[in-house]
Amino acid sequence: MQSNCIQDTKSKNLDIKELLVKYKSLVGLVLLVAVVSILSPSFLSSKNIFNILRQTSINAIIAAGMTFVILTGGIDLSVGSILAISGAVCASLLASGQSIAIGVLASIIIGAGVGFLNGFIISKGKLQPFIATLATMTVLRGLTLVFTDGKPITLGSSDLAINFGKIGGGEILSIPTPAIIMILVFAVCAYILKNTKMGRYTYALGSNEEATKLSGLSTDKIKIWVYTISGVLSAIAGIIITSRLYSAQPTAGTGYELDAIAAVVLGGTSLTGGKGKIGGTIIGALIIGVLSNALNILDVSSYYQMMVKGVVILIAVLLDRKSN
Amino acid sequence: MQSNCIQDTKSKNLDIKELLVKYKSLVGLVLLVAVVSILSPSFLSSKNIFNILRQTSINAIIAAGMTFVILTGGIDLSVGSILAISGAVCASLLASGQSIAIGVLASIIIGAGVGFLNGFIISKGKLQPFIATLATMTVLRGLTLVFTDGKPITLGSSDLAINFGKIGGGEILSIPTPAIIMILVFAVCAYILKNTKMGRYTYALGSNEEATKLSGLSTDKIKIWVYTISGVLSAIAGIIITSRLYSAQPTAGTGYELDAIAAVVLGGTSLTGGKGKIGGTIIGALIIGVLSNALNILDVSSYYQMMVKGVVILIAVLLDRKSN
Amino acid sequence: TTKDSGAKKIGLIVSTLNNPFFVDLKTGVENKAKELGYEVVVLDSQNDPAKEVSNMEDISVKNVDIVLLNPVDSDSAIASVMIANNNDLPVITVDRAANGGKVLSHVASDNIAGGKMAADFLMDKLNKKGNIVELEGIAGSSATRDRGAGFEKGIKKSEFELVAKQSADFDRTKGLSVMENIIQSKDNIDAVFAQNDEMALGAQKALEAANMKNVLVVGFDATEDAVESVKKGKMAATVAQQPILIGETAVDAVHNVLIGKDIDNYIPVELKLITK
Amino acid sequence: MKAPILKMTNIVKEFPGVKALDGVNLELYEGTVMALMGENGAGKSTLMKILSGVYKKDGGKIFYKGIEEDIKGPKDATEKGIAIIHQELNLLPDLSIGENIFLGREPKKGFRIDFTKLHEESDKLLNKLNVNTSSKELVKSLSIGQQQMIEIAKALSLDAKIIIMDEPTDALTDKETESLFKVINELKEEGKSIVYISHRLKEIFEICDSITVLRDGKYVGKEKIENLDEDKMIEMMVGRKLTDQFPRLDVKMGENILKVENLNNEYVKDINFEVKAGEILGISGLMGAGRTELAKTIYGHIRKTSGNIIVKGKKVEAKSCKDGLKHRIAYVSEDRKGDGLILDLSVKENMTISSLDRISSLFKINKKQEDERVKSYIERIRIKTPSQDQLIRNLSGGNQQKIAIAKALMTHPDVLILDEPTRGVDVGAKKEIYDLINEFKSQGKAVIMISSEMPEILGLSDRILVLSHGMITGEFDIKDATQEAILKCAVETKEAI
Ligand SMILES: Nc1ncnc2c1ncn2[C@@H]1O[C@H](COP(=O)(O)OP(=O)(O)OP(=O)(O)O)[C@@H](O)[C@H]1O
Ligand SMILES: Nc1ncnc2c1ncn2[C@@H]1O[C@H](COP(=O)(O)OP(=O)(O)OP(=O)(O)O)[C@@H](O)[C@H]1O
Ligand SMILES: O[C@@H]1[C@H](O)[C@H](O)CO[C@H]1O
Ligand SMILES: [Mg+2]
Ligand SMILES: [Mg+2]
Repeated sequence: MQSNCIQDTKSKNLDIKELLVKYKSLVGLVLLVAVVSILSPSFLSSKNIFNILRQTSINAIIAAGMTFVILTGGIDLSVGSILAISGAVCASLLASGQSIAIGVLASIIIGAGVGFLNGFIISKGKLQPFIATLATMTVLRGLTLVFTDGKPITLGSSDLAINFGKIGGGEILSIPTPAIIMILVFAVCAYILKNTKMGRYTYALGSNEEATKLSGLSTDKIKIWVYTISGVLSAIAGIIITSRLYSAQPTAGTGYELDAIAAVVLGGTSLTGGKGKIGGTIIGALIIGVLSNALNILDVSSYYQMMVKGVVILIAVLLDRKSN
Repeated sequence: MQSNCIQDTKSKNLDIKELLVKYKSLVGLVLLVAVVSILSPSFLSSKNIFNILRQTSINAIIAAGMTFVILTGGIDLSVGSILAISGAVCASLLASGQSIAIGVLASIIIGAGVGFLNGFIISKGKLQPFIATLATMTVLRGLTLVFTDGKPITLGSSDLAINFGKIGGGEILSIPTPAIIMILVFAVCAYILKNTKMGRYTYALGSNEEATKLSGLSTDKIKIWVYTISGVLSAIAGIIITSRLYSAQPTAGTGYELDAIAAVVLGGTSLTGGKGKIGGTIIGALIIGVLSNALNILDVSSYYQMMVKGVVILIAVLLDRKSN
Repeated sequence: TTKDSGAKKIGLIVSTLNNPFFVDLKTGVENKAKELGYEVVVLDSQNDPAKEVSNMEDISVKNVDIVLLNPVDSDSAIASVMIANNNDLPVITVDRAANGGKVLSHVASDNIAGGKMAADFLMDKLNKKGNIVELEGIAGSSATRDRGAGFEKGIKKSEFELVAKQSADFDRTKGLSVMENIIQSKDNIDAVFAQNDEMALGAQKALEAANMKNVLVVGFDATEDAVESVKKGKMAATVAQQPILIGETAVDAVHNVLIGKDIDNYIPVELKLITK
Repeated sequence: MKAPILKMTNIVKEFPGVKALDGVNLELYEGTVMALMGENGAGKSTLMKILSGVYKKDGGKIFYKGIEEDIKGPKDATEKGIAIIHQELNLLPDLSIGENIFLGREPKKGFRIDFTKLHEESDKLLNKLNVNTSSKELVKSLSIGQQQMIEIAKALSLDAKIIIMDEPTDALTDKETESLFKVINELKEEGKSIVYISHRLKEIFEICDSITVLRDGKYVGKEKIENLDEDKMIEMMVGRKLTDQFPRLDVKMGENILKVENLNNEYVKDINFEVKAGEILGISGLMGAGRTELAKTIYGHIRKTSGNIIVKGKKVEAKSCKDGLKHRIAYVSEDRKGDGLILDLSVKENMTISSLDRISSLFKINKKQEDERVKSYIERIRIKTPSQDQLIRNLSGGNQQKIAIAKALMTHPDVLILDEPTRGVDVGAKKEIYDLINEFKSQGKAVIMISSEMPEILGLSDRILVLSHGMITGEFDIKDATQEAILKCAVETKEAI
């Protein structure tokens, strides 16, 4: 059986053992870090740690939204496409001389809008989330290619661009900005899931849709809400990526949905819904991020990287199973 | 509620109305064909129809195996990678002068082996199919790239290659061979699902795993069996693709899992398992195939193709819903 | 097939339209065709050879007069070309060749030569000594193979050491993170050869962030962004393919075929090195 | 007499192919408990689902406090003061007890949920119901009976005027039932009205003031409890007289069929017993005593850690249910909707799933033989179904239960373990199931029957074991067994054993 991940309201003074039981994936992460840092001394340099955080932030932020969706028993395949279109819109606004605030806001509104649409067709149309978001994924990718004419939208090197670039490339108190955004996102998500009605309803829906309905709750509303969150967070990831590259790529985010889902599952959340913790997701994302970084640092050739990555993911989830 | 798709054993004399209720997706397909053939006269030429069948066969054959997996409530993301590795092995055997029979056999054995492995780790390791097959997908892709050194394996233009090429490119009684293979595959699968123990158990497992276990069945065995079928059919698809291209591409089959899943769902099979029909899957695959072909024939530019495809898929599943 | 009385039609099957290079190539084809009064039908193979074959089949039921094929892969392109051959549809390959079948002509820049061009440039700049990183394109694509082969052949005559060689899939984002990671273990890099500009731009960003502005980055394609970057002195050079020109040249060849003139079986398009 | 607080007249409800309700009337008075009675499938739950907003009615009127009302949905019903405890559990296993009780009505403190208040209130309710668990526990860690108590607490928390209880004691044992009845009496005194549905006639006499009877979706009539006895009640429900409700059959017992020696695992300790050919061994005990676990251990679903299971002299090493069946042990689950049946499959497919091996080769199921077998069972044990291909989901509880037993019988077991074989089954069907068990017994086979219904245990068994905390605390020959004696062993504390 899965871990009883949401019953922690009682104990405030967590000891380490409890922490381990709750976040078994943490063991995997620690092991991974230990092994790699023995193999390569440069791995644990603060610079590299910041690299990892910066690289992980995109996937982690998307995965945070994905956690909400998966907790309800759904899935969102359109995250990568949302990232691309909101990045493109942001870049084109900035390129046309609009302010950063407007670019960012427009992005987020688009992300929220698409997410809302996902939730709407899934709930009102009673569609399977897999197929509904597969469709929006395709439509949005086409839309982005039309919008950008298949070419990157570049911000150039105006002052505006340089300022905007700080979102993805800058630092605050010498910590990479995207890492700070990531931490903020997770803190807010954790709070919502634990302490607000919508958070509890997210678990409720995934745990038993029928019972949730019979309790007088609108399951449609809960669905719309989680896909909207996922859309907004994908848009935020899109802004960060655009800022890092000083340009928006029409193909950005392709395949990111699988990485995000993998992070969620590695973090111990069940794809059948109702069970899991957002704290696990950030660990899952870090496992994937550390792995990619480590394989590069250790000079593993790219073909073997794939094999190692797959095997490590398998081992991680198996460990998670076994420790139950 | 879903259609009661598996209770049709009583009536042998299907009339059209019954057929429509059972395969609502058929309405979608017929509508699609009608619209396109009005817009473009060349669409209904026998040559083009054979083109569609040939093009659909790959996805349809993979989707047939995927249907078994999805009926048990599972999912197989590794189909595209299985296609690639079995194609590569087949091509390299042929290139080294082995007979067609050996090449084909080796392919199928590899497909079966990988499928077995998928089923084994999912059942014995109690893993979520999504993450387990995501891992094998990655590992196998890496393996294929290592095996081929990232280069396509070419058969050249020996007699052997030309004969082998007939599997994917030839005709029997002026019907494309892959179309014939596809029809055979579906006939066998339909027979298995309807008339054999394993078919019945496939539905049982997807409907209620615990009850299936308590009925004295080995759910592990059933899982291994469906993933093995999926592996074998992916390998067959790999042989056909390799034969059509006279070469095995290391990147072949990337993303095919999504098309196969879409075909299954368009065919009315529920992703939660237990409900659906293999006959729906071939219709689902044809919808996707006709759509791609039609969009090409109607000169729809490629970016817009994506948008139209996504929207049509949405409409198709929505129609399916509504008619319930 | 009944042919329209009106303009002649050219079919263009392009490996992908998700990459600005091919968007330019398509633009070249369309512009020149318009100028010469031809219609163009564009089909996108989305980097999947199987899709390419389907596209060739689909185009063969349409009334096009000639096909320009930009293959995903040179070997699997044989299958597409054979389908055209069976339908008596003339084919000219563009940018990437087909390794078999009957093709009227091949219009492209020489990727092996381009790879060598990059090598020569770096050998010149670095006095044949130093540590080199190579970022490869999509594993298995012919551009990856040819540029890699040309480059590595080129640096054989030097004391260059290839300290890292990793794939970033012709993708800018991947170019960035792969480079960031490489920097972690290798801090004495002298130059980076990226097999296209997208990866080069990503790598350049990583180097800039790590304050390694002296590292020479050479890309391939000469896309707008890259040329801009070279001008600003951020990237050292890019091997200019001229995708628009490739497209235009291909349509010129088509024109010659349609008016009954003979054409060469290889029509090279100039490559040049763009530096500051 | 005062006007009824609730009046439903001429209610009609149709499902595809089934007229579930056809002109049904109901009147409910303040401060009274009314029993809604009828066989399985009579339409009781459907009527109550209409009242609680789960289904829309197709015809008829509902008057609440004298005014015609339209109940728009579950939330609307709750707001109007109508609460329901559904026949099926509707809990969220991964949320805490408190969160379940207040789902949708969480007390808030600013943005956040006020968990302190939520748990305080919940604990109060639990106390009232004599449930000794913290409201912070997760629901999934509770036994079915405890979960049922949570459903009851949830309904109470609404402070409704009308409380509907659809077979609330179905999964409760006597002790919990007692607590529930105490609460019902309190509610009555507070002037609340209760609709009570149960197939346990004894309870009806104990707690209800009047009954309303449905048969096949039609309204049969209503009656004050004073004017009724059990036979009359049954006659109203079934439409005919039933004689001899618990027909024990005396069969000449043969040799030992099943022998259990020193069986141990996580759930049970040092279990020793035997069952002979032609014998029904009843197993009694309180909820959570480990009876189900014992059964599942013998069947092979749960691993034993030590001890022996011997069938007809041969040691059985069952690692799975499959092995259990191979050794001719069959088990009929207490939870037919959860794991006893496969609701998405047809009657036929459910019946034969455990015994397909007998009628099929690797490549083909012998459909003709399958049809015949299923047909003969449907006739023999009178299963009411339009066809073999009907989805089992659409059958009434009693018929579903018969199919679950038929499925086990089709494997030709030597030992048949029945876990709560008549839970939620109406009186008529109960009798038919008892006959079925007796017939099996008379073929010289062994039966183990786990039941929480005392009359059933006492009425059918030849011998009775009592379990408490996973251990056998009593064994009675039927001649010496009394309700009091059994209960005394059942409440035996851990320390005392
Ligand atoms: N959702 C549904 N779809 C189709 N038929 C239904 C549905 N719900 C109930 N029925 C049918 O309506 C009839 C009445 O069912 P209902 O559940 O109300 O009976 P009941 O009196 O509560 O029986 P039980 O004592 O077994 O609980 C039955 O024939 C049942 O099969
Ligand atoms: N899913 C579960 N998780 C944890 N403990 C459980 C679970 N199911 C049962 N138990 C525990 O196992 C023991 C036996 O449970 P069970 O309720 O099956 O006994 P029983 O005698 O068959 O009672 P019942 O009358 O409910 O059938 C109890 O202590 C119970 O709390
Ligand atoms: O020549 C092109 C471009 O360099 C592109 O960047 C990748 O594909 C190659 O074929
Ligand atoms: Mg009922
Ligand atoms: Mg029990």
